[in-house]
Amino acid sequence: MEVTHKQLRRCDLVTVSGRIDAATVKQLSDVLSEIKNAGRYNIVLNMKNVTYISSAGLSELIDTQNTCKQLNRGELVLAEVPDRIMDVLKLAGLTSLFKIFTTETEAVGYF
Amino acid sequence: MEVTHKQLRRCDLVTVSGRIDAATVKQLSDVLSEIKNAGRYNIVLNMKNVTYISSAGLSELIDTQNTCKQLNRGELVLAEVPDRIMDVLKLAGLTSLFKIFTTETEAVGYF
Amino acid sequence: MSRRQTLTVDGYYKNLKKIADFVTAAARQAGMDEDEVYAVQMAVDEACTNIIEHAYGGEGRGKIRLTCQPLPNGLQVTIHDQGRPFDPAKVPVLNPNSPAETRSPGGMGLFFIYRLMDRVEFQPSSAGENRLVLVKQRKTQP
Amino acid sequence: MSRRQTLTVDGYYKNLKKIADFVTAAARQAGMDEDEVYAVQMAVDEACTNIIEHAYGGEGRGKIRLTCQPLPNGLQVTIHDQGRPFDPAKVPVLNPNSPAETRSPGGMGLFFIYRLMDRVEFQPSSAGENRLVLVKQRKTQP
Ligand SMILES: Nc1ncnc2c1ncn2[C@@H]1O[C@H](COP(=O)(O)OP(=O)(O)O)[C@@H](O)[C@H]1O
Ligand SMILES: Nc1ncnc2c1ncn2[C@@H]1O[C@H](COP(=O)(O)OP(=O)(O)O)[C@@H](O)[C@H]1O
Repeated sequence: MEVTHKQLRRCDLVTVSGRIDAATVKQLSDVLSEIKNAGRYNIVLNMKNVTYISSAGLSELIDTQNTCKQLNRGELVLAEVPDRIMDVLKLAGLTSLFKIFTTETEAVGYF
Repeated sequence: MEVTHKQLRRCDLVTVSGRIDAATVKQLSDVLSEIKNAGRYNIVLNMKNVTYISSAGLSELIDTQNTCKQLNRGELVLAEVPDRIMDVLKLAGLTSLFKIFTTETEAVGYF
Repeated sequence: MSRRQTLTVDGYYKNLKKIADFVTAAARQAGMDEDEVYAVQMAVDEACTNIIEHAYGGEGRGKIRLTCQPLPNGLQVTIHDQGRPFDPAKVPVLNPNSPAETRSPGGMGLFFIYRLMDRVEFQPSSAGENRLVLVKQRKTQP
Repeated sequence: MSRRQTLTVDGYYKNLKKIADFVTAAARQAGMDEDEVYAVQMAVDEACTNIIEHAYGGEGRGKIRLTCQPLPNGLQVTIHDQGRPFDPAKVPVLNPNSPAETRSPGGMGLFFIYRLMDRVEFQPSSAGENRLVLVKQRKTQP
């Protein structure tokens, strides 16, 4: 798994690739925590190259969304979600929790 | 030449491809005018697939930049400028007139 | 139809990848399509994560043994551990129709296991080895 | 070394693409590298745009004839028109070091023509046909 992070003016762009499982989720949550701890709560997560996400990964996304949305201070949105990962989000009833954009540009442009 | 346009929250994304010459520049300037006429002055121009730009095209970019920057109401920035086109901008001494971003995301995220 | 295969790993999260590769290969050999392969991989990953986290109460406390057995119309994966016995009847499984905003955390792993597999049998043992039997049926003949 | 080639088109902007393709092919045949090919294409495009806009004062008022002549060490492009004669000494060429924010519009076309070509000769004619001779030298032997 690889996680990269770029701070933009109105939001932070996080790009994650590979497997998000119980072993790797820490790497992602570290980056997300760093952003939230900096008082930044508008986050785009680009999932284009994610090959797998387990409930451990989904829990991290839910937690981050809840933290971001607190006091209306921000929001986590997803970009370029692969079909396979979209199926998992649907199965878990999570598609209504996240705005999901086809392109990274639209996701960044939402903020 | 093809021009596409997408309105985002804080800026408008225009993607142009092919040749920007005296024949085709009208197509681009129509789209840019429409955006400016709508009172929107933050514009990202993605030039990734531009193969040629003549002084007619450069003049349109300069005019748009000047209109956008009036009264500090906005700015035209460029994204994914091909090497060849960058050489032309440099030759004409125009690289200081435009913020130029490597990725579309960074350009959109600038606003 | 290919033969029974076994993998034993120490209970560390970093071995989840090895487990995924093992069951993915076995599911492909059993003629499953990529949706089915993914389902098997995910159910097994969730189950093994639970073994490390809940049955063993942490990493490095015991082994996980997996057996993949092709069936005439699918694949059976059996997962063995020597941790705390577990009775799934005692825990609430996620209701995916509950609003995501107000869910209590947890319960998702078991939800996926039950949802993705056609047969799920926890066989706890107070003396020795717990077994979890997972069966996935093929939709199409290979 | 290949032969002399000629193209004649009506003075419409939409023919700039045809002109570009013609000189691009000729420049490649003359052994130029892609930077040189691009330079020739751009200089010719700017010159032909000026002929339509300034010499003819608009589209559809006359023809443009181009001749590409390979030279031992480069390519000569000659452009003919029957429009208004033009003396470049009378117009200011862009200074690319002037701040872009405060430039007067125009003057860029001539700037590129002079900057990109090794020889530029406007040969105006009050009776008949203006000629513009453009020469680009090759850096490397083909
Ligand atoms: N193999 C196991 N051994 C012991 N307890 C388990 C096991 N699997 C699941 N559990 C219990 O069931 C609960 C629900 O599991 P699960 O749906 O995977 O969600 P989570 O692990 O996120 O809590 C766990 O919190 C745990 O108490
Ligand atoms: N072929 C031509 N015939 C007549 N006038 C020309 C010709 N080429 C250029 N000019 C004159 O030179 C000026 C500068 O030309 P140029 O640098 O191409 O900029 P632009 O065409 O944008 O004004 C033009 O405005 C025009 O007055």
